[in-house]
Amino acid sequence: MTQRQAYPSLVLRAQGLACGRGGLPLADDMSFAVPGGTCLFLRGPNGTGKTTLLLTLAGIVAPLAGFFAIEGADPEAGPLLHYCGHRNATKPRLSVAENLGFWAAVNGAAGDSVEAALGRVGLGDLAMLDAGYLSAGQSRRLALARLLVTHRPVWLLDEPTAALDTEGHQLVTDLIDAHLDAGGIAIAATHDPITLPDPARMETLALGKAA
Amino acid sequence: MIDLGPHAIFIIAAYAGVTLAVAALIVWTRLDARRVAKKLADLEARGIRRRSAGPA
Amino acid sequence: MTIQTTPKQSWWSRIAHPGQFVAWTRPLLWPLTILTVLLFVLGLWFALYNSPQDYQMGDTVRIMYVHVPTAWLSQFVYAVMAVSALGSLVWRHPMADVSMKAAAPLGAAFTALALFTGSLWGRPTWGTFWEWDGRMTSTLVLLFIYLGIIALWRAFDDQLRAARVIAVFTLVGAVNIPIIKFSVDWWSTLHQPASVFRADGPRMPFSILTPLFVMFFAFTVLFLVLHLKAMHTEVSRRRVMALERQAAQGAKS
Amino acid sequence: MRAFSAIIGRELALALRGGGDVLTLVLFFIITGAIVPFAVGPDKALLASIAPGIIWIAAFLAMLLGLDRLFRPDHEDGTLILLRHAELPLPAIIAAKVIAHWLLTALPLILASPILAVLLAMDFSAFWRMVLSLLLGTPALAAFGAIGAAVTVAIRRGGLIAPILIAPLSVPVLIFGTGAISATQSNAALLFLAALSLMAVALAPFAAALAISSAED
Repeated sequence: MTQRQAYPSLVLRAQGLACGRGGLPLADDMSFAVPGGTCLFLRGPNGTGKTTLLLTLAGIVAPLAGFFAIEGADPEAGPLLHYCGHRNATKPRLSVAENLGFWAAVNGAAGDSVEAALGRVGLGDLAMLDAGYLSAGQSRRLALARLLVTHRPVWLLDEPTAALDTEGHQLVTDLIDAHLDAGGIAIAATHDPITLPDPARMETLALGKAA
Repeated sequence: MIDLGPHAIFIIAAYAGVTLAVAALIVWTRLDARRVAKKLADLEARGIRRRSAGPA
Repeated sequence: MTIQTTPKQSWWSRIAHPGQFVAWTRPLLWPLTILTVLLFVLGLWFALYNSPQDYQMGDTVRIMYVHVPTAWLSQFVYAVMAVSALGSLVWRHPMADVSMKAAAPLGAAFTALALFTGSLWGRPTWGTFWEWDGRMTSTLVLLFIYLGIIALWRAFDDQLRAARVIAVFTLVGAVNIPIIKFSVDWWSTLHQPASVFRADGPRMPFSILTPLFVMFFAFTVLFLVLHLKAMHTEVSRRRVMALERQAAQGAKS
Repeated sequence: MRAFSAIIGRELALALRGGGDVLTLVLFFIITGAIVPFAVGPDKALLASIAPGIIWIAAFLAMLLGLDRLFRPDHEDGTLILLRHAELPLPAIIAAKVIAHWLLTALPLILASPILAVLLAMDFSAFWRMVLSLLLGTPALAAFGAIGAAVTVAIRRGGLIAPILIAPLSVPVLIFGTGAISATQSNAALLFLAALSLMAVALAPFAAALAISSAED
């Protein structure tokens, strides 16, 4: 694999966080702290606010109560997080490499090169192809490659394994693991039983039971 | 050059415009053909062939 | 579906196979190109050096040698498209789609040229670049129809599905064009009873007809060459698209 | 700066490579203008006198028609959310998109306007004033349009609402735009138009960014 930069030691801490949409709380009174090198898995049935929690942490939806912060971050350092949602944000009429190159330019190309990132997610051969030809799983891999072209310490992953085959599951696991190696933080909402090689790095937050 | 009379400018403009447009059409057709042929050659060089590829 | 497995075929179904069509028509391309060049050289020589002034229009009659052929092509190309559309809808002939798509930009270009040369002819003869007379107006509407069809081709992602939809539209247009022509004629005579331009102009002398005919054939053959070449490109483009789709599937690990 | 030009470049590539958006808008512009003589008759003096108005209305309608492509595709495929975590602040991103939008929807109309000028029998000096007024006025239309598109982006089937919202806002652009061609105080109108465009272009990215970030909530 490629060499990785180490992130400053960060902690993502939430206290008494309640989130929901349209004023309707979906999950409330959540308190957790995710230190660098740890992955927090959000589990729970549909409709319990996993996506909303991720959107809240991404700063897109305002929290209903409580607060969260990324501690230890340099306030001058620009955006700290990657959000990877359900939608892949790929443009069918641009080639795979152009799609990724755009995000490298917009997010800052402080990471793997486009070719290297595509190679890591297994799309190396398709770089010149229009993204419209990609299958759902391939588009997903392209979306994941976006996390690699710009290194950011916090990953918020919403169903990262959606539409991926078993090999793709392994890819997601590897990517998260490598990210944690570099001292990154990952928060992933998933229904698939992903396990990291080192269980000590995994924490689980079950949503929908406490409420 | 022959004498085109008082309206020479219009005649020249008409012929020049038609020449330009026809030249543009020809160039565009050739460029398009070349681009597509190159793409096809690239793809076939990478070993992808259509099952029903005719003896073209 | 390969051509070898089907034993006997008429020429009709043989040219229906895109690869066969390209193989059959490619040898035609160069002779036709040479013919075009010869016709243009001859036609331009007649048009610019070896034809007299018209007693009414003077030298501007020379614009007619490029105007009339392009005006003819503007309608001829639409006829080609309409026939192709019919072939695409009725016989589902694969080359008909290709022919339809390749013809549209050429038709638009020739129609635009007809309008362009027409207005350059109009300025010295009528004193204005544009007159809302029946002929010019309906040519303008024809140009809009061409451009709309091109826009429609570009709007579709799936070119195979696009072909059938566009074939329907092309035929609707073909039915509609005479109606447009009639209504525009009615509209223009309503507003200006004395037309500035008579369709049945003065009888043309032989010396004007010769260059006109040569240029007429030169432009028509030019269209045929370009159309054929564009069709070949379109066949290749479809193969590229099929291969790309296959590449995406094949690379799926 | 690289990110800024990357956004503009991508917008241009997307529009030019497929969909035929630009061609469609130019066609709409020309057809809207060319259809007027069928309704009012081909009297040249009449056409020449109303030509500035026709051309401005055609440009106005064409630009309203193109609004939907500004943010909606990016909203639907999730790009808009991701752009909020880009290195550039959201208003800068929107400014880049507005510039690209102007290049794609206004510039082609201005380039095509000579055709309408010939069809509508405009004289030469009026034509130049019209090109000038379009150049000065369309940035304001693009900027107002960005606000309308941003406000309606989260509404499903909001495509028709944006033009209704934007039309009243753009009335001054229309007034000064046509005034700059025909009125006696045309220079003053041109200055007003330029001021309006500057103001709109400066403010619209912030307003649109605010609208987009609240729309997701």
